Formats: sequence, structure tokens, C-alpha cells
Amino acid sequence: MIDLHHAIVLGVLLFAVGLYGALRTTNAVRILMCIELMLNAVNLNFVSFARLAAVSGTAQAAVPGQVFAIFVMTVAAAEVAVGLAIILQIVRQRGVVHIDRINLLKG
Amino acid sequence: MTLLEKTMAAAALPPALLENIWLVPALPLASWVVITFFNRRLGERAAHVGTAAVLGSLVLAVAAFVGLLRIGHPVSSGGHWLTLGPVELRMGFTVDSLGAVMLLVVSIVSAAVHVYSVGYMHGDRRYQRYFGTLSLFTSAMLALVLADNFLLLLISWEVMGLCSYLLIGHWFEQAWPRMASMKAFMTTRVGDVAMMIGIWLLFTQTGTFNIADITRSAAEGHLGPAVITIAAVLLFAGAVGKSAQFPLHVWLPDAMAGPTPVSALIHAATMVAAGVYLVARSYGIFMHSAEAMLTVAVIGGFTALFAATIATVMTDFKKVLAYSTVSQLGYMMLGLGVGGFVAGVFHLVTHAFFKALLFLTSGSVSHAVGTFEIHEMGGLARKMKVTFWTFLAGAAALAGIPPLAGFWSKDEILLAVFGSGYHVLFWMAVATAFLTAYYMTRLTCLVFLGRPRDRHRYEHAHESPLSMTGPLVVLGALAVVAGLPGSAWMGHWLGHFLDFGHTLPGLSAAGHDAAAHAAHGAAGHGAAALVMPIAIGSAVLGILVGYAVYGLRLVRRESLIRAFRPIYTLFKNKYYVDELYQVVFVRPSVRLAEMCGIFDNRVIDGLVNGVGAVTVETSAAAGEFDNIVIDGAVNGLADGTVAAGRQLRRAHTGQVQSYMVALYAGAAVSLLALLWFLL
Amino acid sequence: MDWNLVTPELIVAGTGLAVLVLDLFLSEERRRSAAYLSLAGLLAALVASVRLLAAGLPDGSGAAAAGPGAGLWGGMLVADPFALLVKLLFLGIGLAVIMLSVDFVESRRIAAGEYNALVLFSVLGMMIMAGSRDLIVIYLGLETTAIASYVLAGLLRGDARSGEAALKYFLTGALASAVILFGMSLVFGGTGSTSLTALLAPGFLGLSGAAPVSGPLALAGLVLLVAGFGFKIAAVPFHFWAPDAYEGAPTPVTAFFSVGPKAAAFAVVLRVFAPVLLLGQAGGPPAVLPVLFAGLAVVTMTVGNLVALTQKNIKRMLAYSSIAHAGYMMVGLAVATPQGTAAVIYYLLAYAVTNLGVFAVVIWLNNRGTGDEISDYTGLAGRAPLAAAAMLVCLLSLIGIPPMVGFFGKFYLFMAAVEAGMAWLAVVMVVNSAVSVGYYYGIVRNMYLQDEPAGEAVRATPMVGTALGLTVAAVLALGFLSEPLSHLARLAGGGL
Amino acid sequence: MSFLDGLAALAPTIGFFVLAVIILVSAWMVSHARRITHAAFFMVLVFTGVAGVFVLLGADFLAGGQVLVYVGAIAVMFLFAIMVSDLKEISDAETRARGAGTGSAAAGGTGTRKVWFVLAGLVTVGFAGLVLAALARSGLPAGAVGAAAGPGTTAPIARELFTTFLVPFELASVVLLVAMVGAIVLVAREREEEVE
Repeated sequence: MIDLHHAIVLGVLLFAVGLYGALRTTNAVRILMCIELMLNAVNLNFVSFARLAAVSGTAQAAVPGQVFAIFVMTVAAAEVAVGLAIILQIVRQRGVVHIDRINLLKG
Repeated sequence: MTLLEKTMAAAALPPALLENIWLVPALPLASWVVITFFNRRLGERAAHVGTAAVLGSLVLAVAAFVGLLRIGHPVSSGGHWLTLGPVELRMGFTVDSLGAVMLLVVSIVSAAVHVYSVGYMHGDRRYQRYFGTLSLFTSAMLALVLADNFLLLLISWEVMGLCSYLLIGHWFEQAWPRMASMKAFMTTRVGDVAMMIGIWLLFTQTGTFNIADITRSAAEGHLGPAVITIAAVLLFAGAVGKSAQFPLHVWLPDAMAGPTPVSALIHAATMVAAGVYLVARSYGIFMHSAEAMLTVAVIGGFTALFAATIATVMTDFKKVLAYSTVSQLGYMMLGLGVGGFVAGVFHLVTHAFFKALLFLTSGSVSHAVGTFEIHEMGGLARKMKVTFWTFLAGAAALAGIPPLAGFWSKDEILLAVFGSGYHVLFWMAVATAFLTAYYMTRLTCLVFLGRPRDRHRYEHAHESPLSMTGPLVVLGALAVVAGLPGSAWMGHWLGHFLDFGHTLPGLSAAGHDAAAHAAHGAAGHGAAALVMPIAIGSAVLGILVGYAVYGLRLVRRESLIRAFRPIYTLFKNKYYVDELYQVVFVRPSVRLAEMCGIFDNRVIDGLVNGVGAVTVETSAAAGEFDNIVIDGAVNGLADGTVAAGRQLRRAHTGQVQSYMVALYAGAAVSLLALLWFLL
Repeated sequence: MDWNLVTPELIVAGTGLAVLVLDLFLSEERRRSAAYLSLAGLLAALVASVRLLAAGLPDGSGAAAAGPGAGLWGGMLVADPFALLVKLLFLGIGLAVIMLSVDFVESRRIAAGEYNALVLFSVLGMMIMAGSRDLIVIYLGLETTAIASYVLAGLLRGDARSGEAALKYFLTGALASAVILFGMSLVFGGTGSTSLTALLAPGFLGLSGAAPVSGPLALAGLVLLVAGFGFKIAAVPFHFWAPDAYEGAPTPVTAFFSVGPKAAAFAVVLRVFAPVLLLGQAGGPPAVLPVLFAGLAVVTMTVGNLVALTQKNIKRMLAYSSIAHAGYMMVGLAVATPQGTAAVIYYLLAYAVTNLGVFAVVIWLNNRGTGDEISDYTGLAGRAPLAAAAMLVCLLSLIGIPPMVGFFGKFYLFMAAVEAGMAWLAVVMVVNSAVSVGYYYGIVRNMYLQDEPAGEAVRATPMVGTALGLTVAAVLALGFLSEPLSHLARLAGGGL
Repeated sequence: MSFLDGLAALAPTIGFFVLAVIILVSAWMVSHARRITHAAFFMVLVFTGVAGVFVLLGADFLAGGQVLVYVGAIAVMFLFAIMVSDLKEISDAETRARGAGTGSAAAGGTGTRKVWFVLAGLVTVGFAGLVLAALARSGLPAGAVGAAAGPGTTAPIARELFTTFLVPFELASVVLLVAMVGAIVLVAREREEEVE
């Protein structure tokens, strides 16, 4: 048996680890990976909450939560495609993937 | 058509015209549009378009004035404009006696200036733009005078501000006009913001922008005394900016950087008068607050004396006139502030004519000798007869020599101040009258009389063309006679006209009494008999002193200066107000803006560097701590110093990471706010 | 279910696909056709929206089925006056942006078909965002617009700044999406539903009673949504991306960013928060939200204005200016009254129209080789009097000088704040707009009061000229017609 | 109940905690692994772990989708991008340079980076802590659920997806189309230039 609280806390923690990674690394590709982790965490939340709603009586909530998670996956895929394309473009332009060296625009 | 029918038609015209009074500002507005769109095609013919439009407005203004005389009651026109929730806004014009008088003054001065500019600005590279802006300005001023609500008044007010800005900076190739235009714009905006708040305040209290309605609810006691006082003072702040009253007077002398006709039109006769007009127009609000009235009177009186002292030491022809304008505007405010409504408006009218005249003569003189520096002039009376005599008329009118225009109106103001019982203000006003006569005599002597001090310039001097002297003559004549309608000789006709019951809808009976009383009422002939000699005496004394120093040279100017060195320096530097503003407002705000820029750019980096410095400090204090806790590989003080050096070099920005951190830090703070509320 | 109600969306989506297909068959010289097709599609959608709006208005004739609040697919999409009004705005923005970019796209050799299709899909996403009461649909609309925007920012080949703008926008945008999603998951957790209407269950946000799970959870979600949407509307401190993205992106795209996604985000904010904020009767809205919006408003407008003062690049300056305007708009949210909501809608329209005008001038000059520095506008009044005059009108509107439309926007916000008893906020706003005169003035000074360097007259191309003429006319006309517009805004706000 | 029965009943709980540890540690490694390819590998581990949790939560369809989309598509996309371009060399080289403390001046010294990590950590901990605090205050009802919660979820989800959620479903296809067009126009255009 899983206590749903634990699942939700796991979601928050995974989000936090992803966030820390995204803030700490300078490698654009890694940041993108970390963002994917955060989206996964959100999906965990959705599923847990859906389950929680089902457990506490509002059974119809279970499906929307999971459907939302499906759409998040879809968008995540789209985001990764575009993100990698943008990163590749930068790499071709400057030969750099570390974002702290990408700062022509400032001020 | 029989003669009878013609007469009937003529009689029917005024009401129709008064109901379509929008035509008066519309003509110059149309001229502006035409000039703007057919800029290139028109060439110097733009001047004809502008002048024709203003002359048209003048004709209509005269007709409206006559019509109003015949009808005998104010006429409003206009209609529904928009609805704001429960509030319905009207947009309209109204012609009452105050408006009609102002209409006349504005269109006459404006027409004179237009005609004068045709010759004066000839050959200017932005000739069309000049006339276009002048037209727009005239249109805005006419609309302001006719507006029946604060919203239209505010719109016209702002448009005038913009035109003034463009005209002052007309010769923007030079640094001085550029700076001056910016200074004028910024300084007046300080007052404008306060004024807008005042208007909003009145609006929120009464639910209308209509001046008559607001005045009425003030009279009927629907507004609390505190509200009236605050609103009136805020409105007055706008007037202080526009009419160049202390402490926002600094822009006007600098505004002389614009072409001289502009100085005459905007910075002597009309735009600066808008502030005084605003106070007059909302007099029904002011008079219900003794505090506000006193504020107006004190600021006005102080400005009058303050600027007059500066005018005595200026050596630039136009700057003398500019400070004189500031001073005279203060005079008007003083008159209004002590309850002399008619006196203040009367002086506004006469001053418009002779001050426009004086400015235009200064233009004529500089046209001849190529400078405004009065110490390089002298003896010009012989060469420029028309200019000299018209100038003399204007100067005498300003100095208050009977029976010229300025005498009558100044006398009325002095009488009103005397009647109010504020003795200090009265003697300040008398001192101002003395100084005014003194500096005008000084100016006359230095420019027109005596021996030429600059041979070369004198040789080249010549009278100006007819297009310039013509307006001078017209205005000169007005400077002589414009005071008569308000004078005792004509039984204070102007006073009765302005009073004729409807100028200030909602003005309480007490208000009427106060105005009438101050002008020529219960204080009686005793006061008049006392005040008039004082007025004449101070003016004559001023002229005598001035003539003694500058005409007869009984006292050498240099020794005078030496004797009064500290005061002279203080006056000469205009009491250091500009310097004060520079130190107190301008520099700090520039610095603040820069700091904010730096802050925003580098907030995170700065934080990083700051934290970094702290880290280095800490590690210096406890090298072990650095080794164990923060870093496994690095190494004490030396490395820390190097790191600090790098950090300093690395003060660059644009780090996307810092953006992301800010994003989540912001989200965290928002959550913190939530928890705060949940607890 | 009435398919009529989604015709604008269907037209835009169809046009987007058609443009992509058409592009395959077009020769290099005829690439402009893609733009023409897009314009036609947007125009058709605009007409359809106007018809729907007219039919849905209370005094409109017939079409009762299209009445206010008509929902489709169980509220997944709604076609109420608010949705239709902002859709009109979005379509107008789309039209203007495509008109402004035709020459730009051609001269910079940007792939025309993809460019136009991306703009169209982005507009589609915006329309969807505004027209839904369901979190899933809102999220998807948001992402459609966002992903298209990331790509649009990076479209300039070989321009390192463009690529950098895209990367920064993307990385921060993706993180902001994560916050939004996290917030949505909490809202879902709190209400057990993805529909916004669930938030309004009686007594729910009053933190008691019949809530399926709990109030604070959903409230925490809403607070995170404030942060996430704060990013989209470039509110301080979520604004850092905006100046970089604006400066680096192709100029027509910058014009689009400054009004399009921002307006859409505001529309969503209104959708999500207006009903919650207006819970006035039932014990008032959760106190944290107005406070949060008020704080954001003050910080945003102040920082935006102050930093704008120090800018030298006009696109960057406009970015900060746009941040400041977002701050003004949030005043309307902070007051939490129907008047405030209507004022935000009105301001949104006013700002979008005006800012498009400014960008039209910038693009006009940019196409003719003028740079993006404010100093490049020196003496413009001599070289291009019309451009300078148009710019002047728009800047005056941005400052808020009557009778331009911008004045009424500020006016309504101001009134709303005063009426709601938040006069201090109104005062902050007035002081801020006084500060803003400083930097707008800088441009005016350069245009009108600096000696013109020798340069020949700059003429506009027909497309840019038309777009500029239309926007300037709107700036002036909407000022005079502000009443019908504000009426519409009130009507739209009332149906939220 | 015998010991073994108890163990069986406990299995999901144990499984959950094992998965949780795997997920969190792998997630940590995504940003800390030396090589970018290793980071991608740890990312896949996280995805798989999350799919496992989905199964434990009774979302079997979603678990399948998770494996397909994340592991099958997204992770592969990452690896593909890393491998085909010189991303791997560049990013590994830079990471090495930094790790050895010899990064360029622009990349900053080690000290700064440490400070940076602290700042990022503070923000993260603050954010997560506050979210958890809000969760704690919201009084979620306790709910312990078993793995097998009724029939599978595939059928109801499919039904809903094509009825109630038709609009978002169609919209998702637009999102994918936009991403496709965008990725192509950004990456493939250089070849287009070569052709011209």
C-alpha cells in the first residue's frame, strides 16, 4: 500500500531536484533534461491527485488528471524538439553550449 | 433684401455664432492640419494660411463678443461625449463674459504675432513648421478659454505645453534652446501632475468635469472644506507651473531661447496667462477656501517681488522682460488671491497687450542690432522711431503711468490688496510697482537713449519692415487705451461686464461682494484716494531713480554695483534656484535612474559578487571551513583573492541562469505571501 | 454544439495548414503569396468573429444560440463576448504583424511559408487560450503560442543575437511552463477538476465547506499561476527574458511579442483570476491575490520605467516600456472590481494598438537601413515627417496624453483604482507615467529637436504604410470612440 | 496472516520507496554526471522509475505512455542530438575544463560557481519548502491505495480522450505540428542555403 501523501511529496521532491539541476548547470542540454524531470514531477502530481480524488469520492476526477498528464507528455516532446533545435543552432553559430558564455544581449 | 431684413439677419447671427463657437478654435486647427499636410507644397505661403486663419478667428471673436453683449447671458454648446459607468461626460464650449474677453485678447495678440512673424521668421529653414505649430498653439489656447469642462481644458493645456516645447526648441541646432525646451516641458509637468490629481479629486467628489457644475456644488456646500482646499491648491499647482510662479518659475526666463514672436505670444501674453485664467475660471472653487486664496495671494505676491528684483540686474533684453512677466503674473495671482477677481482678470488683459508689445519691440531691436545684450545698445531711439515710441508706450503702461493700460489695472490690484488688510502683501506690491518702473526706465535708457555703446552695431541699425512695425503700432495703441474699459473714467465698465452675473455660475453672493468690494466698493473713495497716490508715487519714484542712474548718470552704475555687491550677486544669479534644483532634483534623479538600471541588470550578479565577497571574507577568517564545507579542492586565502579578482572582472550580465533564479525566487516569495495570509 | 462558434479558429488553423502546403509549390519569387493567403485567412476570421460578436450582443439581432457564454464541448471552448473581443484583438494583431513583416521577411531571406504559418498558429494558440475555461485547453493554447514564439525569435539566419534570444526565451519559458503546470496540478489537486468553474464552487476559496479536497492547495496553485503568467506578461521579477528576447528577435517578431503573447497571457489571467477576484459577495476574494497583484503592479511599473530611462536601443527600451505597461494593467487586477476588469480589457486594446504603431515606424525605418539605436532617430522629422508624426502620436498615446486612446486606458484604470479605494495605487501609477515621459521624450527630442543628418527622404512600402496608417488611425479614432469600446470592455468583463 | 503474506502486502510500499530513491538519485545525477551521455542515461532511469510509480498508482495506461513517449521518443531525441552533432565533444570538453578549475575567464572562477550553487540551492529549497508547507496546511485526506485499483484505465481514458477532450486532443496535434515546423526551419535551413 502506498500512502498518497508520499507520492505527492515525491513529486515535489523530484520537481525540486530538477529545478536545482536546471538552475545549477550551465549546459543548455542538461538544463533541458532537468526541465523534463520537472515535467515528470508534475505528471506524478497529476496522477497522485487524480488517485486521491478517486479515493476521496470524486471518482470522475481520476480520468482528467491522467489525460492532463498525457497532454503534458505530448507538449514535453514538442518542447524538447524545438529546444534541441535551438541549441543546435547556437552550437553551429558559436560552438558553445554553456549558457554563461551566451550573453551578447544584456543590460 | 431690405435694410430691415439685413439688420434682422445680423441680429440673428450672434446666437448662431455663439452656439457654434467651436469655429473659433477650429479655424487655426484646420490651418495646422493644412500646413502639416501640404508642408512642402506651401512653402512660405504657409504663413498666409496661418495668418488668415487667425484673422478669421479674430473676426469671429469680435462678433462673438458683440453677440454676447447683445444677448446678455452666457451661451453653452456641445454634447454628449462618452459614458463612464454612471457618469456621463459632456464635451462642450461656453461663452461667458470672462471667456469672451479672453477670446478677444488671445485672438488679437495672436493675430499680431502671426503678422509680425511673417517678416521676422522670413528665410527660416523650418518656416512652415513654425507657422503650423503656432496655429496649433493658438487653437489650443482658444479652446482652453472656451472649455466648459476641466477635461477639455486639460487637453488644450497639454497641447499648448507640447507646442510651447516645440516652439522654444525651434532652433534646436543650438544647445541653449534644446535645453530650454526640455526644461520648460519638465518643469511645467511637475505642476501638471498635481493639477491632474486636483481635477480627478474634484471629479471623484462631484462626478462631473463641468466647471459650472463643480462650482455650483462647491457653492451649495456639497464639497467638504478640506476637499475644496486640497483641490484648489492642486489646481493652483498647475497654474504655478504654467504661469511660472515661484518655485516653478525657472523655465520661463530660459524659454526666451525660442524665436521672439513666440516669447511674445506664449511666454508673455497667452500661455502663461492660462495659469491665471485657470484660477479665474475656477474662482468659484477657490473662494470657498480661505487657505487656498491665501496660498494664491502669498505665492503671487512673493513671486511678484522676487522676480522684479531679478529683473533689475538682467542684461539681456528679453530676460528683463521675462522676469518682468513672471513678476506681473505674480501680481495677477496676488490680485485674485485677495479677492480681487476683476482686478486680476483686468490686469491679465492689459498686461497681455503691452507685454506682447514689449517683446515684439525687443525682437525688432534685435533684428536691427543683432543682439539682445542691452549693454551693447544705446541711442537707438534716433534710428528706430516707430519701435521706440511703441516701446515707450508699452514701458509706460507696464510702469503704471496714468492713463495708460497698466496704470488702471495695477491700481485695481493695489486697491484690492489694500482692502484685504494684508499689509505686508500691500507693501510688497508697492515695492514691486517701484521696481517695475525702475527696471523699465533702466531698460529704456540703456537701449534707446544715451550714446551708442557699440558703434558698429549702431551703424547697422535700421527700422524694421512694415509687417513688423504694423503690429507694434496696433499693440501700442492698445497699450494706451486698453485700460480704459476698466477705468473709473468709463465707470468700471469691464468690472460690471465681468460681473454681469454669469461669469462664475454658482459664485455666491458673498463672492460677488468680495470682488466688488475690493474693486470699488465699501472701502470707498477713502481707500482709493490713499492707494492711487501711492501707486503713482511709487511708479514715478521708480522712474526718477532709474533715470537718475541710467539716464543722467548721477550715480555710476559700477559704484552702485559695488555698494550692493552681495545683493547684486544674489539677484544676478537668480537666487541660485536653478543651482538648487540641479543639486536637489536633477542629479539625484539621474543617478537614481542609473542605479536602477545597474540594479536591474546586475541584481543577481551583484548578489553573487556580494555573496562571493562574503564567502571570501569568511574563508579568510577560517580557511578550514572553506576547505571542508564549501569546496573539496580549493584552498585558502590566496585562491579566494584570485577568485574575487575574477569576480570583479566578471561583472558582465545577460546570464540566463540569473533570469531563471529570479523566476523561481519570485514564485517562492509569492508562496511566502500566501502562507503569510494563511497563518 | 454549434460549429459556427468556432469558425474563426477553424479558419485560422486551416489557413495555417494551407500556407504550409502552398509554400511547397511556390517559386522563390512568389513567396509573398504566403503572406497574402495568411492575410486573407485572418481577414476572413476577423469578419467571422465580428459577426459572432454582433450576433451575441444583447442588442444584436437573432442568433440566440451564440449568446454570451455559449460553451462548446462542455465548456472546453467558450464564445462569450470576452473571448470574441480579445479574438478580434488577436486577429488584428496577426494582420498587422504579417503586413509589417512582408518586406522584412523577404529582405532577410526568412523562410516565408514557415514564418507565416508559425504566426498563424501562434495566433490560433492565443485565440484558444482566451476562449476556454478548462486548464488543459489553456495549457495547450499557451504552449502552441510559446513554442511558435521560441522559433520565431530565432529565425534570423546567421544572427547570433537572434539565436541567443531564442535560447534565452526558450529556457526561461520552459521553466515558466513548469511553474504553470505545477500550479495547475495543485489547482487540480485542490478542486478535483480541470475546469475553472470548479474554483467558484460556493465557499470553496473561502477555505471552508464543500471543497472536494481543500482550499489552500488550490490557492497555492493559483499563486504559482500568478508567477507563471507573470513570466508571460513580463512582470518584474519574472521579466528578465523580455529585453533580451525583444532585442535579439527579428523586429516584426518583436512587435508581435510585445503585444500578442502578452495580450493573450493577460486574457488568460483575466479568465482565471477575474472570477476569483470578483468573489466579492461571498466574503471577498482570497486576500493574498489582490495584494500579490498590487505588489507586482507597483514593482513592475517602477522597475520598467526606471530601467527604460537608461536604455539606448529602441527595441530594448520598448521592452522595458512594455514591462511598465504590464504593471499599469495589473492595477486593474489588484483592485478586484468589475470596473478594474473592464479597465484592463480596455487598456489591453489601447496598448496593443498603440505599440503596434510604434513598431510599424521602427520596422519601416529598419527596412530602410536605419539602425535600432535611439540615436538613429535623430532628425527623423526632416527625413520622414510622416513617420515622425505617426511615432509622435503613438508615443503621446503611450504617455497617456488626451485625446489619444492611451489616455483613456490610463483614465479607466485610474478611476477603477480610486473607486475601489486604492487611491495610493492610482497615485503610484500617475507618478510612474510622469517618469515614463522621460524616455518617450528622448525619442521625440531626437526626431524633432536634433539637427537632421544629411539623408534622403525615407518612404514606406505599401504594406508597412497601410499597417501604420491603420494603427495610427485607430489610436486617434479609438480615443474619440472610447465610449463604445469601453462599453464593449465592460460587457466582456461582465461575462467572465 | 503469515510473515510472507505480510511481506506481500508490504511489497508495493517497499517498491515505492525503492523507486523513489532511484528516481531522486538519478535525477540528481542528471545535473551532476560528468559526461552528457551519462546524464541522458540517468534521465532515462528517472523516466522509467516514474513509470513504475504510475503502475503502483494504478495508472497503467499512463505508465505505458510514459515509457513510449519519454524513453522511446524524448530520450532518443536527446541522444540523437547529442550524437549527430559535436554537442558531446563540446559540452564534455567544457565540463572537464570547469571541473579542473581552468575554465575561461568568462566562465568564471570556481569560487563564483560555488556561490552560484548555494544561491540556486537556496531558491530551490525555499520553493520546495514553501510548497510543502502549503500542502501541509491544506489538510489532504489520507489515502492509501493498492496497486490493483479496479479494472484498467485504458478504456475510460480512450473514451474520454475522443469525446470530452476532443478539443485538446486536436490542439495537441497543432502543438506537435508547430514543433515539427519549427525544428525543421531552425535546423534544416542550412542545407537549404547550400542548395541555393
